Amino acid sequence: MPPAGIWIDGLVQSCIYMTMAFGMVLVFSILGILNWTHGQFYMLGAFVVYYAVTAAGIPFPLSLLVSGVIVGALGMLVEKFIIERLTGPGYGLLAVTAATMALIFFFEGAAGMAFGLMAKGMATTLPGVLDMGVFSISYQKIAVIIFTLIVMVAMYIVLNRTKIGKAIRATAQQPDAASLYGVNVGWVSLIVMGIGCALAAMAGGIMGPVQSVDPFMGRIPMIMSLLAIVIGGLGSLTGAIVGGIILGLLNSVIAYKISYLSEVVLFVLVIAILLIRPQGLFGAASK
Amino acid sequence: MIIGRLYIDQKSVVPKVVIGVVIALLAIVPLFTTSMVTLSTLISSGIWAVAVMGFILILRTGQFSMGQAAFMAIGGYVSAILTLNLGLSYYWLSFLASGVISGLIAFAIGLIVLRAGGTSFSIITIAFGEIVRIVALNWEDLTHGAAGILVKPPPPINIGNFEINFSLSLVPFYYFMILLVVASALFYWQIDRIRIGGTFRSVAANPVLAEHLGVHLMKYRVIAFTIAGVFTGFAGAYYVTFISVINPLIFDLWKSIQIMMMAIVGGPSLIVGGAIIGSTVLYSLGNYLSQLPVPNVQYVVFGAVVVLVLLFLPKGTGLVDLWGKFWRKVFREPEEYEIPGEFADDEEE
Amino acid sequence: MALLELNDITKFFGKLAAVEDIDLKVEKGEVLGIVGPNGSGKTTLINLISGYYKPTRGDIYFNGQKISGLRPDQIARLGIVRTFQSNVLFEGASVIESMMISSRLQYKTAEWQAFFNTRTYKDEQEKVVGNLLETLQLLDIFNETFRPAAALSHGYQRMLGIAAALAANPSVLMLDEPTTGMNHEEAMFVVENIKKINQRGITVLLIEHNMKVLLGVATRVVVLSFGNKIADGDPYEMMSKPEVIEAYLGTETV
Amino acid sequence: MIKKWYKVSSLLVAVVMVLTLLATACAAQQTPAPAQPTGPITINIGVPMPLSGTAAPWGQIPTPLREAFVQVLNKQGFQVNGQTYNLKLIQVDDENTPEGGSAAAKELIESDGCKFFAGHWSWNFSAIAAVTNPAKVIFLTRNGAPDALPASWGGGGAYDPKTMPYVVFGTPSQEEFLADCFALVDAFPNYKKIGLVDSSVSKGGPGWVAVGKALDAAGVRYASEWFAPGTTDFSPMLTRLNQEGCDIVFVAGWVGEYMAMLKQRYEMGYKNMKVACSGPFVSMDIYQAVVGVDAFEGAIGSYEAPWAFKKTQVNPSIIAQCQEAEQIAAQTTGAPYDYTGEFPWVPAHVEILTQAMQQAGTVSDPDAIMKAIRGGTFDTTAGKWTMSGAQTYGSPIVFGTPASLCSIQNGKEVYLSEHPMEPLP
Repeated sequence: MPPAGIWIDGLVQSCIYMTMAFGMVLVFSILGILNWTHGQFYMLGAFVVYYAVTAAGIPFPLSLLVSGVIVGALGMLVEKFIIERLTGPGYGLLAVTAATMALIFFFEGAAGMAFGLMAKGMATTLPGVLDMGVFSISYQKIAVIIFTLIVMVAMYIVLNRTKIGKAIRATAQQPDAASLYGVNVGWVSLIVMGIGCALAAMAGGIMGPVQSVDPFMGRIPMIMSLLAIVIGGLGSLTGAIVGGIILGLLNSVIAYKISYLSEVVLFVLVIAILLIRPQGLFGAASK
Repeated sequence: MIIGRLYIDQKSVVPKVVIGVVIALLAIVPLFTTSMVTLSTLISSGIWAVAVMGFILILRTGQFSMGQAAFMAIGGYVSAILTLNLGLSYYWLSFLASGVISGLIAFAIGLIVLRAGGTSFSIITIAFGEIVRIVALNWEDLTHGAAGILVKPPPPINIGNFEINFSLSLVPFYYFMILLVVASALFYWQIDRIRIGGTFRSVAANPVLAEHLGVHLMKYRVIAFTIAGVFTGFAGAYYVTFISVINPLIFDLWKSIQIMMMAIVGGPSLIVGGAIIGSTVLYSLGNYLSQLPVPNVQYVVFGAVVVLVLLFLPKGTGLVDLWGKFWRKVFREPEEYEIPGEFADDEEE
Repeated sequence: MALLELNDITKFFGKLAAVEDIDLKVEKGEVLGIVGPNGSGKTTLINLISGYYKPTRGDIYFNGQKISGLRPDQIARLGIVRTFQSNVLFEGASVIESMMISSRLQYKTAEWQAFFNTRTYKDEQEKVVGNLLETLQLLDIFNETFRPAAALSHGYQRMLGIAAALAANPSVLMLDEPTTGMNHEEAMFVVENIKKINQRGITVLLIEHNMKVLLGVATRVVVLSFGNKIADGDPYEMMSKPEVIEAYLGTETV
Repeated sequence: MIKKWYKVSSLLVAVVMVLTLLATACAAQQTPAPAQPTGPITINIGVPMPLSGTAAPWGQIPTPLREAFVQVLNKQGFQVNGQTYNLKLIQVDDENTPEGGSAAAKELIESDGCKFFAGHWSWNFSAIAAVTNPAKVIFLTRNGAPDALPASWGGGGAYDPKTMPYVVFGTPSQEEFLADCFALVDAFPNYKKIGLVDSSVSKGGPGWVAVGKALDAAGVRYASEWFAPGTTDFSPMLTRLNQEGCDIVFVAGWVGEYMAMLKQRYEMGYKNMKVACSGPFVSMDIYQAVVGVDAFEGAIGSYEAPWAFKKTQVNPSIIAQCQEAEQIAAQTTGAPYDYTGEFPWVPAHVEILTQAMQQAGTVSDPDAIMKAIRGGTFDTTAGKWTMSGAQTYGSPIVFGTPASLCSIQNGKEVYLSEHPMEPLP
């Protein structure tokens, strides 16, 4: 049985992958595409928080919201001007996949040019460690866990209690029927993309103090949340949450047990799940 | 539907005269310049073009593989390891083996992973590429880990009094690249033209109908994946010979994505033309930009070019279609000008 | 022995039976009409025969060989080819290209012969293309040979669907409502073509919603209602059977 | 008829256009005009460095100091056969990949006319050496990159003294690693166990077997761990090392990896665990910002300011040059310049090159210069080096730096211990 520190470490990873995967699945269920740039929105969010805290002096919790708004708006722009046009008639899935992948290079390069390639840190935000005797946990990691709980509850309320949330769920289930009942699918797509990117940005922002902020920080969360979705099942919100938790804990525990080959185990696991159960653990079976 | 337009009359887009002129011009490039920079840009572009052709062939069956760089890695490792253990005189045998083994692995992998099509397939190929990379990194006995294996240039070939020496200049590398590209281009072009090419496209265009017309979807997907594996393996083996080393960091996920980007920019509707145009444009551009004193500008431009090509060229058909349109406008009379795709456009607009 | 035999075929979707305990024999050379109101399981039946669905229960035999459980492409290669209810085409392909793709079952030469463009392959290709053009002529869409399939009118697209199925060299052709969305004249044109096809010795399984179309062409008719076979026999006799009328009228009044 | 003519003429236009394009491409490749004959002649030195991508900090951060050091040297220039020469560093991005290195080397040799390469830091030694060696370009590489070491040492075997006469081989990282370990033991004689952490890049090779043997022979207590490149989460590894009873962790990793370890052991409550790094601190500010002031306190790293060496003697005039360069770098960056790791790097290479040219009496004959370098003794920013690797790797030219450690106390680097470079047995 791994010690408590490993489980805490896994839990923090789970929180981030869960938040990222949730946004990605939300986008997938409405737009029908995987947003491969999700990790770069995470990175941009972290940069916004960094500059909001260090340069503008905005308090950390508020700057998380600021980064959510700014990067969410950026995500909406991407949806409006790129994704929407590339999912129109005559375009295949390849076009939009390639475009979001190209945006990975674009955003990483642009962030490198604008903010520099050096790592930046926010270690002064929430410094300190809570020592519980058997284990210890930094306040930054506690913040990550609390943040994820708040986000998940907020998303639950938004999706179940608000008008726009109901429209989103209706569109996810039956896009054609939803448009018949007066739901503007274009608007819903835009809002969902905004929410997804804002979630990624805030996840990046909350991880900023835990890790360092650099233009390439989004790559691992991106791949991991992608795997989380695949495990959980494409298009299933529950699946994204469960997949994120499984992956985060598993990653940590496997790394504790067998060290540097842990990634291979994860990838083999994903391949096995896809082959045995192509729809994922929680995905709806087709045909 | 996976890509925009699948059917373009090849003859009307790139006439044989132009192909001949281009090949002739490329063949005499070393007479004008033996500049290492120019030649190596052309050599690298050509090798990537071979890999891109493989990607487009798999695309023809409606799947996008994001692990093509892994097959380059396999080809590269096979040739490097065999040459290391057998001796340099077996270079060409190792080179052949690289394609064969890469193809065999593609066949085995294809049998397993092509059952999951679409997005799952893309993700599995990503995972496969990462596994290849991590295994190469950790299997020290065979791959020397991250240190990589030094790949020596092929031994000199003597034809009469004339010696082709790969270690003295890039010109033999250049001509062998032309040979490799022409050979694989001919193969892919012929495959795409004949019956099996039509079958591949039918699998992408309408799998259900194709299956009901007697096409075993899995079989043709695996065939395409295997063919791509063979040639991508050759490309990988030649690439590592050219840059003289193979290590696990050369062929990572981002190289697979790069292959895909080259296909998009060049235009996936033409298997040979699209691949060559795409790889040449993107590789030369990237190479030029990375020498500028502005760090990272190459990534920005790279990403922007792909998005702009997708947005502003009709239906994501890439540069090759632009060239085709220009060619038809200039050289063909209106009444001859009848290609299937045009009508489809008229209907939609 | 019947050419195609369905024994107690049942297909459940969840708990809902789309077709239940259907026994059916198709004789060589006949035009068998399968008729029934919407949702009576006609298309499900075709999907079962063509291998698109696997039956929950029961077996299908073709020439004495069990074909239930085979993949659609294996069944197509045995000679059972179907069309689809909607205009399913190869996107972007022209008429002749669609036909060429569909004709791959006619070739006996191997792919490598095609690759090297050998004499035998060339000869065979010439023959096949001849066949295809003849088929196009037979179905009166020869004039559209080089047009993009997507640019054809609805009627021609349906004809192309049939022509493509014919190109796959079937001995049994299953047509899934070939006259939907057509006026009477167009429908009669289709009926004439079906007759022509049948005269070539191809057994036709014709699914129709419209009884009138069947009267002109079918040699035998099977009536389905809610997944059950309720009648089987001569088309003109069918018209007067009370259960058939009830099945039709019942749905129409609802 | 008209149509045919139209076709032919357009084709001709196309051909002419392509030819013009090719001709311009060729013309662009012509070497630039020669420098003015009067005054000092400038010698270009190619510096292929990672300037973009994840490894960029290694190329970018030392740049101001590099430029400043050459600026200091150029004030007087150096004399060979009565002619005064100046140096110019031409830094090109090699993207830390073999392809990038190969392309950068070709660019530097052809477009910039570089006859010398120095300061290389990347994982692409073999790709660059494959370009420079046939072109008779003298290539000074810093640490033995993993691919450069002989295969018998677990490397890629790229460096072969017989076929690569124009490569000057830097210290293999194993020896620096070992020297650092001994310096750590010197500094903390009462340690319990050292946890050696290295990237799986160099895992298990014969070179590391030799390191293990040397550590065993010296009686050092240690435990080993490996991690995959790109790892960001070291908590599992630190937990294992803690369970094994290590109170010092020595990391041979990159900036990000080292910072992650410092921070994570602090967060996991292993406050007594000292974390040391094989490299120098890239920048105090970054470490404090990323790791946090508390967690950074007590961190151990290489300390390579020539004036702080206690056991290694450095020529005072070179120390003066270094200090001047540091001031210039501080002026250009607008902040105190604290990256001392640069001093035994490009400045040392430049010293070796200029002195070798003076000893050989030529700036253009690579064979004569290499003859002077081989076995020669040079006064550098990290002491006097004799370029003889007689005992190592079959290479006649290996140079290396002393292991000098510092630890962070109150946010400042404080000298800790020093251990001279010794070749592996």
